[in-house]
Amino acid sequence: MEDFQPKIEAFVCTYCTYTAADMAGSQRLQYPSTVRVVKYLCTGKVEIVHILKAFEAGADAVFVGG
Amino acid sequence: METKGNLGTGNKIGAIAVIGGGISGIQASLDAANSGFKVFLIESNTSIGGVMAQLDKTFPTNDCSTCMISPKLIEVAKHPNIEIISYADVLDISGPPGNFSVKIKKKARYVDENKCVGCGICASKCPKKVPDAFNRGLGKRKAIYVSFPQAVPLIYTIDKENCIYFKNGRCRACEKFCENNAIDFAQQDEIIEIGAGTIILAPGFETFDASIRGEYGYGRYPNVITSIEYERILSAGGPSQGHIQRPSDSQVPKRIAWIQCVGSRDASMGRGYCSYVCCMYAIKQAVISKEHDREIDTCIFYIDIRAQGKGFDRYFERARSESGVRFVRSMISRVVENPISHNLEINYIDESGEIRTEEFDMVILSVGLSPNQAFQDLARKLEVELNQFGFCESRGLELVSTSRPGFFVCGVFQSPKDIPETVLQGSSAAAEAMGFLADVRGTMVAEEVYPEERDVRGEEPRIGVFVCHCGINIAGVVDVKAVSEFAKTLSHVVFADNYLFACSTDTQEEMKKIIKEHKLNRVVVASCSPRTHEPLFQDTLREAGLNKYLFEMANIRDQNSWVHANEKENATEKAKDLVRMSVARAALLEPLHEVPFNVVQKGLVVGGGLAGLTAALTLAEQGYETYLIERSADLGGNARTLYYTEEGARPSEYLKDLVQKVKDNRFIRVYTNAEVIDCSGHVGRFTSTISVNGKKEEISYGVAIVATGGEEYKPKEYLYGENNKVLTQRELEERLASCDEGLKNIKDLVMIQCVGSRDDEHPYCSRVCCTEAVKNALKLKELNPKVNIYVLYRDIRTFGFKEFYYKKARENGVRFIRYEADKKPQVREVDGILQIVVYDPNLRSDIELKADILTLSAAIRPHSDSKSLATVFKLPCDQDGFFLEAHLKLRPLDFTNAGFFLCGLAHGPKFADESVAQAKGAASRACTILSKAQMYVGGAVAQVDGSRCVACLTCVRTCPYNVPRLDEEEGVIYIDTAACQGCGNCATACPRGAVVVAHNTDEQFLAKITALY
Amino acid sequence: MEQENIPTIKPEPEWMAQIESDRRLNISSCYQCRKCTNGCPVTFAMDIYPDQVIRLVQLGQRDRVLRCNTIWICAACETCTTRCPNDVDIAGIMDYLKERAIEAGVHVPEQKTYIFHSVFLNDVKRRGRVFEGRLMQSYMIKSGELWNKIKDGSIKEEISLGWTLFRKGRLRILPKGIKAKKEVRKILM
Amino acid sequence: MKVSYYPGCSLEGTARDYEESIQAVCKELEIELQELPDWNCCGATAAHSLNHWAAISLSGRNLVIAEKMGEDVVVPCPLCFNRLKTAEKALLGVDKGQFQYTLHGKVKVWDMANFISQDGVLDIIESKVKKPLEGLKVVCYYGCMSSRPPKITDAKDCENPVSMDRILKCLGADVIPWSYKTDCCGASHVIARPDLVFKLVGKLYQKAAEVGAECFVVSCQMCQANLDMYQDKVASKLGTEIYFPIFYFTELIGLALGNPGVKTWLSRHFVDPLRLLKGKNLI
Repeated sequence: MEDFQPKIEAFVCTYCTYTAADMAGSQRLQYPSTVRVVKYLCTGKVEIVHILKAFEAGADAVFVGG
Repeated sequence: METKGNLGTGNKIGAIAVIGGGISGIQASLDAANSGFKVFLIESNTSIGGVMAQLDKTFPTNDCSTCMISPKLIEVAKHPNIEIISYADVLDISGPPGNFSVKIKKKARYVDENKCVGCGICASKCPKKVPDAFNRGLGKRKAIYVSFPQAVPLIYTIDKENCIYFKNGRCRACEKFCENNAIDFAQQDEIIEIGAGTIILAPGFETFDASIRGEYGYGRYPNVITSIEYERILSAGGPSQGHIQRPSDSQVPKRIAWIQCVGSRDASMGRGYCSYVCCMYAIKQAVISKEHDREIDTCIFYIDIRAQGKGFDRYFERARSESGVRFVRSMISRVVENPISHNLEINYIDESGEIRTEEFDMVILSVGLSPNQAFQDLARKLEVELNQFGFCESRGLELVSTSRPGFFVCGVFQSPKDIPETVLQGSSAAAEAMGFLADVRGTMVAEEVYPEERDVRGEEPRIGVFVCHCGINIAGVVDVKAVSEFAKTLSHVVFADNYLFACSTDTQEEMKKIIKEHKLNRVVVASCSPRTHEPLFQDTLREAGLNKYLFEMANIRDQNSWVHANEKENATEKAKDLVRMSVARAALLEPLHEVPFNVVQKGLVVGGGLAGLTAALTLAEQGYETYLIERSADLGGNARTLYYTEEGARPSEYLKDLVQKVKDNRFIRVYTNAEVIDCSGHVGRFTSTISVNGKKEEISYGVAIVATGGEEYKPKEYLYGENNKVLTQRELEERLASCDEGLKNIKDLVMIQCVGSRDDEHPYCSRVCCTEAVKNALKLKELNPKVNIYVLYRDIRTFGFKEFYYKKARENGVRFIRYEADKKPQVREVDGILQIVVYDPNLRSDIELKADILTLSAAIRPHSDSKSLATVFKLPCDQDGFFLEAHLKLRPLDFTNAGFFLCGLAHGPKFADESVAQAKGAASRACTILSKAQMYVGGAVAQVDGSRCVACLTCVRTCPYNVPRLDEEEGVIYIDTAACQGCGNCATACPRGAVVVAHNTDEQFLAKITALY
Repeated sequence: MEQENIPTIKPEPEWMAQIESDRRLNISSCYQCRKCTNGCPVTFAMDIYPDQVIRLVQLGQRDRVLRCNTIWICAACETCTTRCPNDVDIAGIMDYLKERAIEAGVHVPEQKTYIFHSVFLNDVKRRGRVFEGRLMQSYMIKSGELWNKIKDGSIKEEISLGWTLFRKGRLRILPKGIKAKKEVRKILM
Repeated sequence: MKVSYYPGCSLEGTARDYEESIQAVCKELEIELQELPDWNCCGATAAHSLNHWAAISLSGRNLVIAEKMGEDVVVPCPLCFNRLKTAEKALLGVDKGQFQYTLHGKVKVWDMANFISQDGVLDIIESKVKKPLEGLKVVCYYGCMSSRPPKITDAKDCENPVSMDRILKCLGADVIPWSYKTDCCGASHVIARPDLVFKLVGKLYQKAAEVGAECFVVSCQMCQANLDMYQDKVASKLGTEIYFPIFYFTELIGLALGNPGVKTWLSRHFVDPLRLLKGKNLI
């Protein structure tokens, strides 16, 4: 378990969290590469089925940031 | 010499030169460029953004400053009608208004602007580190640099003073590593000349040199810093990545003190004005510090808290009661340092009169604002009148007008102010600059012409994938070649390759060619971020004859190579995943068409007071027909009884003139005794029924400006209405203006401030009352020098240059006595005489006053009619009943509802000159719509499938923009494509799945998500 | 020193008008920021604070300020005047009030300070320059300190101090006078 | 270099050490001090406390004499300096008509420490230093009157004066920065309210000890006296030991320049400086 690196799927709002993720980049803040970001215009559009599909696709966790 | 623009024709030029690329210059540029004018934005620094780009969070919303400004920067950067001339100084401006010739020195960057793509390899290889001016010397940058990562233009500059090659003749590392050959050591300063019809001055400000006030030890004690330095420390992009550290030992300070008014309200140093923003930014900094670490003790030492802006007083109260920021009303005399610990000691007397000594780990000096010093000489050369401090003199009530015709001013260069006022003045100056050039609107702007779009419907997806190296930004971590090879294996991909810079001009040409050659009908670019580059690539698609919605981007830089620099292999794998996801979605993309409609190029202004009249006249001067609706029988509103200002302007006379101009203007149709009954349509095309003298009429318009005004609170306290010697400030002004003989004989007059303001029910400041009191007191002293005047106040809020008049009033013998919120003055009538007892907290004693007249500074309330108008237009109001703008900082004139704008007292308490400026600004914003003959609606918006809709109204409740409406005839929901923002909340909420958001369909999302790993 | 409670104040504006025409001290400019008090090194010995003195003067509380010890405790270090953002000459006001207090014949709470200043000026009046030995003698007698110190025995310390000074050659035996004594006397009349 | 010189009353008496060191040092630096003929007392705190007009006139008379002499006038005592500057501003200011003396503003009034710290003078001192004051940890203590208020003194750096710091650095001493350069020592309160002075100087000792200073350097005989004469008393009040020799800056110039008078001057102090100087091999 020690090496376990969870695959995290992030559903993010384009205005805030996506921008923040870009900012993290411009400051070269490092985080594990197992994080994947999917951009939504607004996380209000995140459907339950999106989250379930993410788990089905292999995600260990889903993060919704908006 | 290079010459640009339409020089020497003798006619007016449809271009505007904006000098200064801070937020005011940016706003002015965007408004003008969006209204049909060519804009030259001239900035002396290497990039635009000004001081706002250096700030961390902003009050009162705690929004990130960089996050707010960077979209504006990008908008400027990609605007076809704005030409940024950065790292350039204006040398001279000659010629008549309408046809100025601007001589500019473009300073040598030693980097070719056309070749540099901002990849930053040069800086990473440059061996020379120097103190970073953008971080106020707190961090280091290289000798070749950009100010900050989001800089616009993103072009590197060699700092010649520090460059090793320029000093020793050896190095040239940057040149060696630049893959685009952009370094040019032979570059020279260049003189260019541009033609512009009008000039907007927005050179901004700098902060006070705190070492001049030597008692605070700035420059001697490492842990005494200025507020602007602290902004950089707080900023995530700053020298300590947003971790609060003190300079001496990089430890987290546990006790921080702020000292207010350093270089402000300091007549003894020739700086007798208030800098407006320091109280609020100090409070904000304290609150943010507390958010970083609750354990940090924060203490603000102040004279008066100046929270006169919208939402400020609430913020101040929250800081005190919820965040636990300490406020001590005591001006600090000096800071002493323990040279071993570098801790700082402050002596002060607290509110109970006790002498205290307190130790702090860091002291922040809230430094005042000074006008841009480098601009002073030029301003004199240009014969633009400056005041004694070097700020630009305005013309009476017209804040954005200067002494030189054709020159306008905005931002802090006009007077110290906050961001919203700066932004609205930017719009206001644009309105003036455009008004003068209304007849040449559209003569210098370039309209892009695109080839006809290829119809791809029914075609199998043919996807092209373009993978970007971004110099070494991506390629240094990710194996881009492997990624493009991988892309080739994905279904529907018919082309994939990798490019040094996908965004460079030559690659763009290449891309167009490939799209045509390979008959691509979908394009995926794997590079930086859609936030900055999507519009650019979409434009390329359009130029290649593809619909712009057939584009998809994979973010393999900002969210991959930059954040996984230490995991090269994983980053490559992730890049492949991201490309796979994008390709999966791309295959499902559909072309979308925005539908054009003809804009009704007419404006509606609701409210015929000073703001409404100004807005209507400004629109008319720009050449747009305007309806002006006034509910009462006469135009003029509150300003009719504003007889004079502290500065000697005469609003009521100005108003008379204005009313006449409005009545005489053939473009303005005035309706009095009129109100708006309903409203339908969308931005660019509204229809309303109005009732005029009881008769109904229908009007159409493209934009609406709300200027419904405010009214004076009728006090219920302090014997008002019971004793005829108790007047409101406006009633006193009326009597002063009519030179009431009775006033000449009175001996004692007392004024009470904050009547109906800043209390539990109305926790806002009415902004104008302190100045009104000062103004009326001075007038009374003029009339009757022997009269004794006592002003009972809580905080005197004579911001900006109004502080002079406060001082003048004191010098003329007006006595200002402070009272505390929980110990309000007691007013009694004793034997026919008014007796006021007030507790002076400094003396810790009661003071007993008698008054022949008691004047109450009554609050400003929103007009009682504004509620019904809010319902008609579906516009939001704030807790106090004033209309709520789209964003307190950067969109002070807009509503979230597109096509609606606001100004005047309807927005919040303000001065007459501020109302005028705001009205012009609102008109300027409106022009960005009215200047377009056609607008487009649709695209990525929600569509309702009427056959599935059961009209349950869930979407109506869910939509944050109030767009869905029930179509009563059809019994289904109707979503106006023009008003929809495309957020998709309705689609998610709809229990029947009746709403689909184009370009954001479930299938598209699911395709992407399924391709995750 | 224990801060005094000040009873209800009824402003008397006339006095201020007189002061303002008397001398340029900018009292009216004060906006009560308390920087003067915060920087004053001797507030601990004052019965009212410097900022309160200014405020009381503004409100015409003549008797109150002429009787306070603050004006005599002021060490004339000029910190307040130097740092005042409104150019109020606080230290100058303290001097002004001392003059007015003497003129009005009110009881001076810091008698010894006042006596020291008086004997100093008398000494200057006599010779045009100060003769330190003589000055101290006059002060000790006039202030009653001589008697006090004899009573409590601390006179020994004074004598030893004087002796040390003498031994170290720092006490002159004979005073120096100037020629223009008359001119100086006239100034001090 | 020839200048006028206004010694002030104390330098004829209790501040004899200061006077002697000034005369000796100026001689070595070839600064010719010409004492103002028949100068009178500046009036000091007493005059400005009790009689504003007399205070201006007393110092005014001296300025008129100085103007007649025609050379800039150098003043060692900061209180005298301050009074002369006050008179100068008054006699040249808007109220000038109300005084019996008329001034034309032709000569400059110098505070002695500022005068000596001019670049040209420092160059001479540097060239003549025989015995650098290496290892001597000093704090410079300026007191109030040479700096404040700057509108009177024309001091450019009234919150952080550097004249003595510059001089002592030139002499090779280890000058320790501290925050209390211009704190008040209580001055003439020492006569009527010694308790005030003891409290103020007690704090100065404590703060100087905190930064590791071994002695004070002063340019004011009032500061010197208050810090030097009552050290035992203050120490016993505070219940600690205090040993801080209080040097005039001119004494230390003399020491570094190897002037033979140094021991005589220093012997006039209450706190014996020789113990410290011997420990540092400076004497």
